[in-house]
Amino acid sequence: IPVRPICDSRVMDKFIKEAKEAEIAMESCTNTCDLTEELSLPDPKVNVKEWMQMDRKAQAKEVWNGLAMFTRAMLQVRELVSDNALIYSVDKTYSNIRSVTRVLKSLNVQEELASSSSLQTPLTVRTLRRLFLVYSNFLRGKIKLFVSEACRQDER
Amino acid sequence: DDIFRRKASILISQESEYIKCFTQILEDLTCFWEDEKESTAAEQLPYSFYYQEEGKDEKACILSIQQTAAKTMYYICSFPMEDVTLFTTLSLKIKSVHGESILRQRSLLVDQVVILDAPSNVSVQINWTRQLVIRWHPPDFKHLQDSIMYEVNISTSDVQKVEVIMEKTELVLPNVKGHTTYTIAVRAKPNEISFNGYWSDWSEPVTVVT
Amino acid sequence: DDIFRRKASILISQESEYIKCFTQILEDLTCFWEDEKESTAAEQLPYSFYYQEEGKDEKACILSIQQTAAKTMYYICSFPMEDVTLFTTLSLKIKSVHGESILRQRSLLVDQVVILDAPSNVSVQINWTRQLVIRWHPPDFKHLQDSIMYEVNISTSDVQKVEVIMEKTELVLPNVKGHTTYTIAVRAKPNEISFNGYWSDWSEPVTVVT
Repeated sequence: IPVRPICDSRVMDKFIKEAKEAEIAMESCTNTCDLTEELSLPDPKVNVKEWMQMDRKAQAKEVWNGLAMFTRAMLQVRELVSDNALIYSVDKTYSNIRSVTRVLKSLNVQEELASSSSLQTPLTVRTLRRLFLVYSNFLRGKIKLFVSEACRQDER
Repeated sequence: DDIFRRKASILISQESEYIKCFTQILEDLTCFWEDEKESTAAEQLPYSFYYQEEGKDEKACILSIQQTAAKTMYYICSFPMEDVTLFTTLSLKIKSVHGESILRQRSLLVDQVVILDAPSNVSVQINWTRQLVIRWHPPDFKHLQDSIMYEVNISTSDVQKVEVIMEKTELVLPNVKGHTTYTIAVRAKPNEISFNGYWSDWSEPVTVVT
Repeated sequence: DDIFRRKASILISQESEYIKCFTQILEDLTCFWEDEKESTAAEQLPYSFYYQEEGKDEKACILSIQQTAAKTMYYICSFPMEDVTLFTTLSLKIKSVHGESILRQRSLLVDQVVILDAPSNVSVQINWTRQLVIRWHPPDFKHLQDSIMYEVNISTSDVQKVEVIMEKTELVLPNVKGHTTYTIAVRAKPNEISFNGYWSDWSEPVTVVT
């Protein structure tokens, strides 16, 4: 039995599946999904070897900072969309990002006030489709890897 | 509406908190309470309702009302989806509209107040080794169908028993008696690992004669 | 080498893309294609291969060659470890050495082309209630052992069936017949949530007589 909700892999998997649903929902987008402003997002890419060699604090920083950027982006986007189906995806994702943030807090990772210098350069996106693709990659990647490792250490 | 009434009646029998709350698929949250006074037709509601997530500002919820069977009133707050956050403490307050005094308060975790729909499509088969094979469909639970536990109620004219089934939608009951009428119903609840809540309604009962 | 040949044969049966790629433990990436022309002993390869990560410059990969059983050629690019980046789109191009024209191209996510090793140490026990208890060890997968799904192939002289097991390394098979030889093999694949890929080879089969 997992010690914490986040270590029940079904919980993280739920958020990942919902991120993919939002990503797929954007496939129906044509020009309506172009954004009038640029959004700044964390780069989801991971080199596994480098990631494993990073210390936990640095990883935590990436994760926290990334979640904060997505939270901001969703609030920004919320002002820009008017289509009901899109609003659903945005609201749902916003709520999920906050739940993921909460659940990560239960891992007792010190919330780092990221000094952006040490972080990966952010990405700039201009479409909703890309926003949700990056979000889904971030969740599948950095967050999933971070959580798996934290829960593995927990078990010992 | 009808769904609200069904879930409300579950809560009234299982929850002693004055402010009762439930979520159905974790993206919704409804809180309500019953005002024991008979309703007046006054235009302004006598109460206001506030919620606050840890570390965030307090927000007001627009209340709707519904008459109960006993002619009293339900005051109901349906949360906007973007304010439904799991794994965090949510504080709730009922205030009197005049005077701002806190009449009742409660805090809760949304992930702990799930009320699922009843399982559906319950089927029972008797196989060649005299076993009852009972199967059902899980209720909707947004990618968490494998995190549900069930109670299966099996009754004959003589005996009744309840089996608890974790995360499966099948129960094989060995050694059933011949020439007996079995009545079977199933109800659902999160498996209490990451999510918890209340038992759902029982499914429609299914009857089989062995 | 031998590992390459095993993984290549998996891809050839499961992947229709002309350029085929796989990673084993997420730190590596190998892409290859088969040139249907018989190889010449010419000193210079007729192709060059380029890859480009989103937002970065295109890079050339040094190709190696291997003869196939059919005497055609595999052209193989083994990525330098520092260029194996997951969760971002990687674009691939085959160009002709003379003339720079693009012959083939493909884009992919490295996290979606995993080929795990076969599960190991498959064991089968018969317990007192006539169940087969099948257990195995997961392949190496960077602490992501709980993100693997399995297929368990169970065959007797009469029947064969395949069970899909999610994220567990055990299968209990009820109601096995007596005096029967069961042959069991297991294969693995990422569970398609964070990672995806192709089915691994089957493990060494294990036989048990009931």
